[in-house]
Amino acid sequence: MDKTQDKLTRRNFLRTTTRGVCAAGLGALALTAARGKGVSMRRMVWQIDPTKCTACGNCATHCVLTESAVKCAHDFSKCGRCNFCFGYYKSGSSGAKSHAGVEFQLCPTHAFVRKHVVEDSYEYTIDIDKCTGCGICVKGCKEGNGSLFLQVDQDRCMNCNECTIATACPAQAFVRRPADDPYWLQQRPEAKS
Amino acid sequence: MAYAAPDNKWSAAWRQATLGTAVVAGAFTLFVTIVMARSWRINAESNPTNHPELAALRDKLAVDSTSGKIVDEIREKDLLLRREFFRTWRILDTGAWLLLVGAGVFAGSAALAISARKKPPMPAAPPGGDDLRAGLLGRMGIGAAAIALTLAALAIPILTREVSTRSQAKGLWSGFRGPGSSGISPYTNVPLTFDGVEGVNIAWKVVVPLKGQSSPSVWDNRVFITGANKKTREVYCFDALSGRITWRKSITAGPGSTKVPKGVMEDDTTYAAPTPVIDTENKRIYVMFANGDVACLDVFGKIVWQVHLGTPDNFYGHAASPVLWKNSLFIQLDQGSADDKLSALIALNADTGKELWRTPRPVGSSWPTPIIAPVASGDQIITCANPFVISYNPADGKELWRVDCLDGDGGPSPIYAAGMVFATNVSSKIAAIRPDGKGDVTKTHVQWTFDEDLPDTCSPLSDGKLVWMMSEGEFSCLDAKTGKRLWHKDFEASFYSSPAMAGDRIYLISRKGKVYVVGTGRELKELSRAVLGEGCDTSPAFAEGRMYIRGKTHLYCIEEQGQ
Amino acid sequence: MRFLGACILVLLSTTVGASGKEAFKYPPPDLGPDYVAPHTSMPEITHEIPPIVDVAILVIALTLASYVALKKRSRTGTWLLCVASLAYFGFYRQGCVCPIGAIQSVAEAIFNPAAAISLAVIVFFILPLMFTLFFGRTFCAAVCPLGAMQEVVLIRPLRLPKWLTCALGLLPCVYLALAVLFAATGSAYVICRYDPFIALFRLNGPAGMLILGASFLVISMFVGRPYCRFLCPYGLLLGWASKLSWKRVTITPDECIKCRLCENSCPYGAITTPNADTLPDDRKIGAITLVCMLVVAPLAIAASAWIMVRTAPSMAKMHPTVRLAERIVREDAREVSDTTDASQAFRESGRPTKELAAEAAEIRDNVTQGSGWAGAFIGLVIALRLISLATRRTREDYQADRASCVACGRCYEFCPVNPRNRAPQDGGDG
Amino acid sequence: MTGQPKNTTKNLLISLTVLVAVAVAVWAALSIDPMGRRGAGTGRDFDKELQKLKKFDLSLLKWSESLPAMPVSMDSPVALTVLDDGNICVGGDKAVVILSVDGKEIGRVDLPFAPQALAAADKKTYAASRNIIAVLDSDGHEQARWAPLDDVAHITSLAVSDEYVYAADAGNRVVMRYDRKTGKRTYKNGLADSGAFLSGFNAPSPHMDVALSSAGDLLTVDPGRSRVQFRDVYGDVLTSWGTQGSEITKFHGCCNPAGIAILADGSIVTYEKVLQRVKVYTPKGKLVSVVAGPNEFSDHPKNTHVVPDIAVDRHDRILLLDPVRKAVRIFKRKVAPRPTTGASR
Repeated sequence: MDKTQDKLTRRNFLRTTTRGVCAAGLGALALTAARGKGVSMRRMVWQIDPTKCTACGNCATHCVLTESAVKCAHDFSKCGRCNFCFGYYKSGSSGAKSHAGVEFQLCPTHAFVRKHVVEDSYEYTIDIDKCTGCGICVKGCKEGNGSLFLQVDQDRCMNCNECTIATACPAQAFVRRPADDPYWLQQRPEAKS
Repeated sequence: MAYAAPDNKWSAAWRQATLGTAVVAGAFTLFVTIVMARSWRINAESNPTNHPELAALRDKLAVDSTSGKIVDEIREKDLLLRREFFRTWRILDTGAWLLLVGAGVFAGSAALAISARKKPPMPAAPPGGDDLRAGLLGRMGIGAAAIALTLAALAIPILTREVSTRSQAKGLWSGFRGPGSSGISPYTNVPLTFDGVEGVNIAWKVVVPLKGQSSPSVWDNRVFITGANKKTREVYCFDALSGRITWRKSITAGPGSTKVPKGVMEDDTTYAAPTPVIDTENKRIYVMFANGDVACLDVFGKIVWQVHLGTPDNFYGHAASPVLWKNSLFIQLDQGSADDKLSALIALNADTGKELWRTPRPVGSSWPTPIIAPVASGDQIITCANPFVISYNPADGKELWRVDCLDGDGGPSPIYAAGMVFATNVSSKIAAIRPDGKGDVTKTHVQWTFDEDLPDTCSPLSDGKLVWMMSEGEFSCLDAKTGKRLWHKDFEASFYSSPAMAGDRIYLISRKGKVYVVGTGRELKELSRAVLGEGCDTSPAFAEGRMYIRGKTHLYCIEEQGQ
Repeated sequence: MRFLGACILVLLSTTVGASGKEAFKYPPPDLGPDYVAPHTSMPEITHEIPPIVDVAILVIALTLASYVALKKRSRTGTWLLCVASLAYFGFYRQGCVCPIGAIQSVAEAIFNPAAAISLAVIVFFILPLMFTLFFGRTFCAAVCPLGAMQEVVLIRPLRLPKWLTCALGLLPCVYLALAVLFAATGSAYVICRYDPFIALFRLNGPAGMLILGASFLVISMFVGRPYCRFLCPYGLLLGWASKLSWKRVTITPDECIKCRLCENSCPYGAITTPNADTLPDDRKIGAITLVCMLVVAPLAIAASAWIMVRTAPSMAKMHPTVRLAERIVREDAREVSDTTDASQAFRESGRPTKELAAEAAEIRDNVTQGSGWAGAFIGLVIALRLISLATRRTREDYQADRASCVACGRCYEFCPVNPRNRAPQDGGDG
Repeated sequence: MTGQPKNTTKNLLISLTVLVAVAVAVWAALSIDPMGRRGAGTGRDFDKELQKLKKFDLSLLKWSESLPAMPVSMDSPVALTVLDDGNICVGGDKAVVILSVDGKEIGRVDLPFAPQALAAADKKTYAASRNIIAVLDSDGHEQARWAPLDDVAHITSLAVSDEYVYAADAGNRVVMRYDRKTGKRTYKNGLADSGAFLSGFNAPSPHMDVALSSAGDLLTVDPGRSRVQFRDVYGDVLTSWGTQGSEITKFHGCCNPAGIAILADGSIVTYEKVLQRVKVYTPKGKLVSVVAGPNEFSDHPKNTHVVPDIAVDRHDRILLLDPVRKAVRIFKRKVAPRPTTGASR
């Protein structure tokens, strides 16, 4: 055993005192950090503010995951169920082509699915497994009702301390939200009916 | 010791086993890594979001929307791509876990194998070196690191400096002679030939209601131009797509505006010779007229401010265009004769029209437009008049240097290329001036001069290597370094329009509306001839794929017309 | 619970709606009585571990590490704990949030009270430091997943020359200064951005990060803990805390017999050798050097601060707002022709340019000020290192250097005094 | 020692490996593009495509905007109508503003609601907002308010005949008919059943328009199907036309035309959102001319959602309330058809 360690030398006394001061300092540091508004016992998670999002496409390419944690979501309460959906068809496709194939469709991976409901109304849903989060459909839907938006799929998100998409987001739309309320809907979820 | 001797049988077998496992695991890891790297590449290449082949096919379909063959091709390609894309996604997903397991086993067994082999350390020589030496070495290391860090810190500003793409920038044609008043178009995709009479490659032509010698300024889908007669002065905004007038606004800046300036040659200089300047940042345009009216309008034609600078006493009519720099609008208001002491360079606050400063000039009436030269030591305003080329500091209007090299009435504006100012005038010479002097630098900073076939109205043109100038039909090309004439050609026509360059072509428009296109090489090469169909005294403006030319009565939009 | 969630959502959406312009919910078309609209996908976080569990595991790991390293003095124990930490904090929790990255979160929270920070992050930052104040760098030994990763792959350590370790040893302080500067000004979290192993922990990531991780692994095979020693900013803090620690790693549990067996055992160069007989009697040279260094110290601090302030305008570009503001200025000055996604988004937002410019100017001021402090800090560290190299202390036996020892326990195995090593020789592997 | 040189080569080799690894690490760290400078650029194609669609045959452009636009001092003007005396009434911002023919503001009345639709006849102005319909006098003061509709209702357009006021309720996707005198809702076939006057519209987004032709026919727009419908007094469809498509003769995308107005000769002015176009059709649905193309509207994103209101004034000029420029723009028929000779002095 290092004998000097136990002896109350001048050096050891100094060390003990400094240690105490440092411990106190660390505590003070922690308190200073914790004084802010943003502090919470809840975990914070990343989410996209859809009002700021410009659907630039960086979400698909800049996530640390090969398959991005950002996926497209559909607020069905806002969808007009259009026949000619700007998020579904390329805007150049003339007229409604209910039979049209991929050549007229926007979604590059077929994740945006269309189903006929009644006469001129269609239901559009997103196949999450196929969605790459490229946001092309979101960009298209901005021309219409804007019911499509990009969101961070919390089950996929690694919740990095610094989100690489956030740093690459041109609109600075990535923000932190409390983990128990991680989703951002512009509109109320469909409560009635 | 804790370590087993290598000759121990059991230990040898253990070592063998761990080593074998390590080798197998390593090979497996390597295999998985290769498979994953390959999948990674395929995944990136088969990303259907921005696949070039698919995009090309879609473009084809846009042209020929009825072709079933293209549709089939697209569908097939799309299916293949998506299949590959998602297949490789899955491979990467599972591969990562396999890799982890493989690498883990490898690391573990390798560590065991190594520890089984490890011999107890045997310190050889007694500890060498002393603390002093170690301290010295350490200090040297720290010193070297500090120097390296300092160098790195000093290099950071240089490394992170944003390189200006100004020279090749697709700068807007926002004023007289476009970006940097150089006459050089950043857009090279303009038609080589056109015919304003037959309508070949003419997107549209429209009548400009009032006459003027101002050239067009272009901002996205808007083309601005001015026109005036004795009584009225108007600004026009044309829709670049349709050619129709989006708005027109007449300007009467003050009580003095109604006074008709004397001596203006209505068919030559006209009452509207200065070209409008566009301020894209604040979405405004600035215009000036021969009667001394200056106005600032927003893009919708609303007047933001207007001032009357007094009726210029100019015997052909005021012609210098206003020039915008940061928050200042410069007007080279030279008038009368040098003895009248009326001439001045005026800076107006671009937001309000209030005068910021005014520097008197020791010259008489002049017509060249000043330019802003981005000299390394800071921006300068270069002005030309008989007899001086004078440079001012644009911030406060203080004179920086002057060169006494001009003579007689002259229209050509100076140009700035490859760090040199080129100024010329019909009855003197063309001078290449280094803009880094102070005071009168006639003797010290004039690199070379040349005095044959000098332009009367047309401004020179330079790409930094060569300088071109258009005299009365005589077009000559000089070496920018030496001033030696390389070639010249007589087009046997009269020219007012300044030569303009787009890519490797120079457009020359004669007063009769004949257009000559020549190459930019050291040898003369005539590329084509085109016809505007009416007289033209103005300089062309360029935009993406387009050229705007103001003729005597019409404004032309020239664009390649698809069949 | 779900009802509560819905209530919160409703409340939130109404406040969001109220901030905008009279949000009107346009009713969807009537699609018949049988039609049921699908729900907006909102995947729940599965396998979520409450922060309190993370903190508890951290405490347990730290306690265990300290116990194993200081009390049990077991290399094997430390190694096993190391692997366990690597598995949990590294591969299972995917290395986030780690105390190293927490430096930035804490720095940002201190300088910007509005920044979002969870209490767990603060605890993650504080706890290892506290433990180090009492037990030395046992966190590095067996808890930190980055350290563990390097520890596990170390095969054949190279001995680095003294001058090189001293030179590279400056990097952590520069890294720390920059990381705090960028985090405090809200510019970036550089530590996370260039974390070498995070992509490996996630088994996924951009090619650049994976290659970075792989090359660090290769380096770690031959250089002991390159990240911990020559980059880790938290390691620097821990080193300082370790200097004050109550307990410390001692190579031998008893009196050192100076057998020199442990001399080459430390791959991190943390063993100091006895120097009593190598010290020259003449103390004059040492004294002169010390005086020189004391003179150099304030100069180093001033110079370093000045250099950093000089670089501040470039540093400020790390902040997206500054970058955007500069881009807008350049676009407006027509210095560049095209637009970026960011400038387009800004222009679409309709925010006045002046507002952006003002915000950028404020950030730039902050960065300039911060750069000065960061520079002074770097200068101070350099000066202290120089001074400490010029002072000498007589060492009687083999000791672990307080600051650089990471308590890996390799030296225990070589010490014949260690009771574990007194086992019979044919006892099997170590 | 014999092992010494071997060890040195080994060390050298290892050092080299380490150096290479360090170089690779530095390169990898620099290659990370955290700021998204390279960008994904996936949306650019989309924008380019929209730009392509903006082109059309310019010979169709037979209207000119030669008069300056009349500015409206409102934050968000949305509704426009022409009063009997030729003055122009603009609604929005919880107020109505009355402009004289030459664009001077001659009256402004604050209202308790923000008018979304306006219609005027016989010195009375009808203003609607969401589920409210109010009767204003010619100065804009509220005289009466009719029984409000349900919460879902969203009135987007009003039209006035001698007897009735028609209101397009995009929320319920119906057209209501009110008796002008009593303000009571009246139903098809005179039956006061629970239904609306007209139903069966497809309106994916809140844009529906009604108008009355000089012949007394009721015009409705079914935006989801891109149809313009002529109806008789009973609400039965006489004719209907309109197809979806990006060509200039068709209505682009969904929910277009977003607005209609009727010229004196009976031809119909249509306004399309997104790919913004104002066009004139014959009552049979043949494209006659283009009033304004997409290029003449700002690219401001607001434009795709806030739809301008259009109206025709007594001089048969087309008035267009531009919510981005906050002004009433005036389009006049060109005298000669070709733009090359049109603006001649």
